[in-house]
Amino acid sequence: MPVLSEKGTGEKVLNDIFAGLEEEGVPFFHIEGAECDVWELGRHAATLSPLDVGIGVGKDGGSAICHIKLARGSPYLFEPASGRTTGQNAARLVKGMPFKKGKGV
Amino acid sequence: MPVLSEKGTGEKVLNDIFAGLEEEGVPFFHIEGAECDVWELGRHAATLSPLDVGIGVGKDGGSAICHIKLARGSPYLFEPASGRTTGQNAARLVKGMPFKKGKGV
Amino acid sequence: MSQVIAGVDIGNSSTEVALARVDEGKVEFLAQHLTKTTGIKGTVDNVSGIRFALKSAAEKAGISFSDIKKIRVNDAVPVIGDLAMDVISETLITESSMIGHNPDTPGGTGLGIGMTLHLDDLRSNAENGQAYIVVIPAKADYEWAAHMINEAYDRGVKIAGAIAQKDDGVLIYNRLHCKIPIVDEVAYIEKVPLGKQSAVEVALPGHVIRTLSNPYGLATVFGLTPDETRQIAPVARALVGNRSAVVIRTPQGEVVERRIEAGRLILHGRKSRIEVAINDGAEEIMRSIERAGGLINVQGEMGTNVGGMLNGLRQYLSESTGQPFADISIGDLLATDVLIPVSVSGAMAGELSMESGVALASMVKTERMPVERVAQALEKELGIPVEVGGVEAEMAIRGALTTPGTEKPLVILDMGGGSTDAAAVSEGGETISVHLAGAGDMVTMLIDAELALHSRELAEKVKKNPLGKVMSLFHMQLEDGTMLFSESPFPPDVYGRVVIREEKELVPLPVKLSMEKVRAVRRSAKRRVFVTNAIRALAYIVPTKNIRHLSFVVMVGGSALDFEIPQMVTEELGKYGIVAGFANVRGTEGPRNAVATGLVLSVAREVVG
Amino acid sequence: MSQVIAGVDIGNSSTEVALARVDEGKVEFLAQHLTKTTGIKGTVDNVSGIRFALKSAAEKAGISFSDIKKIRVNDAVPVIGDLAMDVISETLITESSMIGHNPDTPGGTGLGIGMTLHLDDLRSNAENGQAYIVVIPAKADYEWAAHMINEAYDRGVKIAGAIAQKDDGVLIYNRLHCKIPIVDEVAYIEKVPLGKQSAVEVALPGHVIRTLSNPYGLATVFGLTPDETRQIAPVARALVGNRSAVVIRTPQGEVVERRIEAGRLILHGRKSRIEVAINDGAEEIMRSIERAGGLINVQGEMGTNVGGMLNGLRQYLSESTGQPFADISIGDLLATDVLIPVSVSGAMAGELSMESGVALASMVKTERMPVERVAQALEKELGIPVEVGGVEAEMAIRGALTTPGTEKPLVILDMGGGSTDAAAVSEGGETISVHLAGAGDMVTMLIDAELALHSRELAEKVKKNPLGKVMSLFHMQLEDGTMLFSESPFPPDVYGRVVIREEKELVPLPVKLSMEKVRAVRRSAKRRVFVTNAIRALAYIVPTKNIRHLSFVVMVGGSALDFEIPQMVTEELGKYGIVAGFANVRGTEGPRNAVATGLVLSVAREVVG
Ligand SMILES: Nc1ncnc2c1ncn2[C@@H]1O[C@H](COP(=O)(O)OP(=O)(O)O)[C@@H](O)[C@H]1O
Ligand SMILES: Nc1ncnc2c1ncn2[C@@H]1O[C@H](COP(=O)(O)OP(=O)(O)O)[C@@H](O)[C@H]1O
Ligand SMILES: [Mg+2]
Ligand SMILES: [Mg+2]
Repeated sequence: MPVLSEKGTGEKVLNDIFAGLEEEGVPFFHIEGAECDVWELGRHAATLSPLDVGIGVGKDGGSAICHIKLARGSPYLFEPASGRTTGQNAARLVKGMPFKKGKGV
Repeated sequence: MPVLSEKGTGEKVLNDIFAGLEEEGVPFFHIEGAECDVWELGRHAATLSPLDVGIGVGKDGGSAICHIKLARGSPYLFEPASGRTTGQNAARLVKGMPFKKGKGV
Repeated sequence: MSQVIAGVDIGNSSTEVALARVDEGKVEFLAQHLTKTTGIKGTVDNVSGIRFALKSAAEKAGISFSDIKKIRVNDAVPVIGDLAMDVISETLITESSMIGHNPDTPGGTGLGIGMTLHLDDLRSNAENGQAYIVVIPAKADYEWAAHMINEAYDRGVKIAGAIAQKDDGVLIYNRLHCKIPIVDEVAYIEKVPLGKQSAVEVALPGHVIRTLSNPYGLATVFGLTPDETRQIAPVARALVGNRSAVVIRTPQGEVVERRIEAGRLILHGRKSRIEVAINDGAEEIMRSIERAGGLINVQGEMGTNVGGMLNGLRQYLSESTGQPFADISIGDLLATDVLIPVSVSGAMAGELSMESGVALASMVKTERMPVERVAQALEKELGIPVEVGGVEAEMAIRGALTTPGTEKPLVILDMGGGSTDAAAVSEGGETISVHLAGAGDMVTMLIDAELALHSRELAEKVKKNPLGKVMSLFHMQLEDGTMLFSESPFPPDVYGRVVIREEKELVPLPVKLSMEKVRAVRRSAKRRVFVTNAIRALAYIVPTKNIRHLSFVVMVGGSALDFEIPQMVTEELGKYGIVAGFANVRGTEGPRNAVATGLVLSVAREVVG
Repeated sequence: MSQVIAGVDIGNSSTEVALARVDEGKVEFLAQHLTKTTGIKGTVDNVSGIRFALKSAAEKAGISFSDIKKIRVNDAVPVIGDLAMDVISETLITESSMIGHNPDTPGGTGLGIGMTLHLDDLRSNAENGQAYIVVIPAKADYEWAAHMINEAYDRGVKIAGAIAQKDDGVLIYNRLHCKIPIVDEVAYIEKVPLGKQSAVEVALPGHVIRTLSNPYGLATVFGLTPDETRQIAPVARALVGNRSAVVIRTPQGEVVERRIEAGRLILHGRKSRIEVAINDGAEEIMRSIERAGGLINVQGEMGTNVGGMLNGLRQYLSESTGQPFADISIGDLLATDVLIPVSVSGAMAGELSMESGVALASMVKTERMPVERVAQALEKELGIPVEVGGVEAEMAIRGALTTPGTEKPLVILDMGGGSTDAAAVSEGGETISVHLAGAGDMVTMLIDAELALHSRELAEKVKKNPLGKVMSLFHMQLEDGTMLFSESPFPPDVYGRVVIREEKELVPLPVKLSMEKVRAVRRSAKRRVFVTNAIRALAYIVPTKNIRHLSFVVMVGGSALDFEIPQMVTEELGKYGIVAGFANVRGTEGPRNAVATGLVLSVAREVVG
């Protein structure tokens, strides 16, 4: 699963997202994108994803989980903070499992 | 679901495939392609498909059902004859239902 | 001379009316309406509901309210039902012998046995030759935890398994040099005693553990004596069906299975007086009721749960009907065994264990209920003559007989909320009737308890609707295994979840419940109440017990609207060659409006006769 | 002086050996092996299997075959089990009253009632004012069928529904001007009588039909008299749970529910002689066996199925053991109710209806079986001294007692293929044992019959492995609801199907079976055989029936390896406070090798003693 982050996003939140994905057993890769809003990044990540789901991460640590089959402009989940939950929920969107309670759900 | 047919494919087999898709309730569209082997057509159809599944049909009436997530070069089902079964099985590949017995299964 | 009359049926839950034009004995039904009963059945509070139902029916019929020339109200039988539940067994596992646990994403697979050792002590306190289960608190990062374990392992320390507080079992596992089972999400990790023998078992996906759920597996793991094995057996039982588990054993560890004294019932029957303990279970209670030979009254042992429950009910009915306490008796009980999820003391992450209990539905009645008062109030309010009509059971039969394909002799089962009322009419026209405790509300209670929903409202929804499981953004699996596709994506709150498929809405259920489990509980609750009561009703009504002589059983009432209850009764009674199905009152109304229809028909006959 | 000895346990299904070095009463186990028994237990054919098992064990132990100095063979109890099944009820629906049917993709939804009319007759014979159900044969193309129906509809003909032979219900529906329910894939459409009243019902996806599965719904639809309703009731019952159905009714239409005479059993018990009909069902048969007070022998009524079955079994055992026919008796029976899918006569597309039947397992025994002959043959072939050892039950107990956490008093349940053997040892060392009919093979038979697999081999696989349902190319749902992801796509033959998850392979099951159904049948079959026999065994062994006095129950044998049977018994017996689990022979062997281990230990004791 692609994780597309805005230039200048902190290591911590990214590592947390990766950890969430790993715990759920979903492979991922990271691309640093332009300065751009998280929704756009998420959408773009989804288009790159063999699993149809991608994550966009902003400088402020907020993140958007997007699915390629959803209409443009609407990320499926928007998680303002915890990277771990973001990673886990993106993985769960692929696995068809209920989401972990994060601030965005 | 895209149905990609070789130039010169008969109406009958195409209509049968469309009927099979319709009976199962899966929307479809038709594109006439170049002269080309069905596997190639099927693969290409799959890449065009919002449902990840496409059908390639040859002049001889044979058809290949392809899924975009499968490695290149391997159609999932190869049905030498009955168009109706081809259509139904392509639809069932989308719906997650067991296939109807056709000659290719 | 043609005139419009109304039949009014006041039920515990619903008030139903039927409007008809009667002309020299010919009856033409004009409209019907159903509304929620206002207040307690048989009290003056009912009037406002009746008034509303009549108005609505008149509107549907396109007549004016004042065209109604006569109202007949059923002579409501004064019974109310109530429910109670008691846990009768309880597994107590003291803090020193702890069990758990079934997280979504444990790490590794296999069985690990060793001494519990805190992550921080790996460096200082680990001895070579001793195998360890590492205890990893939330504050330890997974990288750090893996690093520490690897360092110890590389030094020669035997690492057999790990228990982690956070959800990072897979993360740690992926970083280890040794491949061990890891159970994570252990909430109360600070309660884990250190330096004790413990075992961690994780099975492959879709499999269940086999060692820690077997008493002799535990005995092998911990080298237990027969006496210790006997003590630890409930722990094994509590772990049956899990994919992963931890057991920590201390010498003082103690497991107690306690039976809670839930009290005794004193059954006053027509044949004899019998005492039975709630703890003996539902089967024994029901057998005792049978042996008592028709209940006259029931008392609950003073100072116990069941005593409190039965007296509270008497008090309530006495107050609401204005009848003396002494005139109020309990005419029937339905007891059912329930399996209730209860939190285990000694659990490490809020585990539940299934404890057995008994649910009771009871039927409280008083000899006379002042329906006349309701009738007078109604007449005064509406200015239309109101009379109290025939016996409720007879009216229900009369209404049910308008169902195509039925004739006398016939039995009706009125499956309501609080009680299942049965009535039979012979070929000659004699009727007999019985009120049985237990109906739709008991089904709801059982579902609520057995799924630990803690919401009657949610349980009611589970009862009334089929389930689905949202499998992806765009498709859902239905109970029968078929897939349903959606044009628009399902919202996040139902994603991956088992949902109740209400007509317009999907209601998510708690995450841990599987569709199979919810369905099984729902169907078994319905069977335990309604199939049981159908058989009980027939046994009462056909005392020879040869119910094969019966031909027609017709179901009416709110619970006959259920999407599976009537079919269950149809199937069960079919085994005895009985034709059973839900009514189709007047060929159009389904299982509703039987009593109201019967009231109208009784007026019509009197007009002719 | 140390010497190597071998214990050999010849079972009906498996031959097991244990090799040990015995030195002044000290026993060191070296290896064990299990192989399929060759020939019938207790015959000379067994020798080749024993030889193979001993060789394999010696190899594992790293010793030479000739190092084995003594072989002890169990004094096998001469019992074999066999199985039979009988249908006892049958629903016959004559051709003139036809029912069906549950295709994957019916068209439209709702209920349509009308007269059957062939598509070809729509132009010529349709009358205005009459509603029709159009009958569409395979030769009619869907475009043509839709065109003809639309033409008639536009002319004013009332079209209420349709029945189509091919799978094109949705195609036709999509082309119609009128929205009607269509049931398709009706294979035998040429059998559909024309000009008759009929009804077609299709429910929404994930719902079931409500009108045609209700007798009074059918009565309303067809305007039936009570007598006719009584007759048609089995049709309603056969349709319970369907998503779509057709019912066609002709005045001569007839439905008969017939009970087949399956014969009577004559039970010769220690207390009394009791006759019971197979038709009375399993519960009554088991109660009669209990009342007979310990079976001495059982006869089946001559000229009936059950008579034939029981005599055939006697004959077989007599021939294979060389014992006289008269010396052979039936020592136990286990009867279980089964629901068997049977094709309905009068069905339009090969529908099945669930008929009830009784399955019987029986325990045939002869007083002496010539194990000595086997021992002699073995000694001659191997040139190693062979002796016939102690009583099988005692050996099994001795072996089971090597399980950690066990002590006398103790009960073992040897759950094999043909029989469940139970033995108890008291604190003082007295043993008592019993052979009960019904074990692993009966479970396999029940699964085979109730799922209509028509393959014992497939049923055996269903029994031994958990299920999955392939949901997409890359993921599978497991029984517990979790998802399993696969790197490579699942092959087409398992796509969308319920599969048996064998270790290396996925075996697809027939399309119409749901995971839930297969799981429910599998678990209930195990429960009906093994939980029942566990309770029966304990009741026999503890005649006061107060089985709460027991402490330890240890399961051994092939069926104790099952992934859920031991847990079921653990849970059930846990209710009585009994510690039950599968054995861990010698702390390492699990539930296997108990008898062979016991044989070795008995030699060792004699050497010392
Ligand atoms: N559609 C439905 N499906 C299942 N149960 C229903 C349905 N509608 C009502 N009920 C149940 O019927 C019961 C009330 O039945 P009703 O005949 O109205 O009661 P009463 O006769 O006591 O007034 C309640 O338990 C309610 O849950
Ligand atoms: N892994 C297993 N899971 C479930 N059942 C098993 C397993 N292995 C063997 N069985 C069953 O055990 C039975 C044979 O048991 P066994 O003890 O070998 O028989 P016997 O004592 O008659 O020789 C058969 O019914 C077989 O299906
Ligand atoms: Mg985890
Ligand atoms: Mg179809």
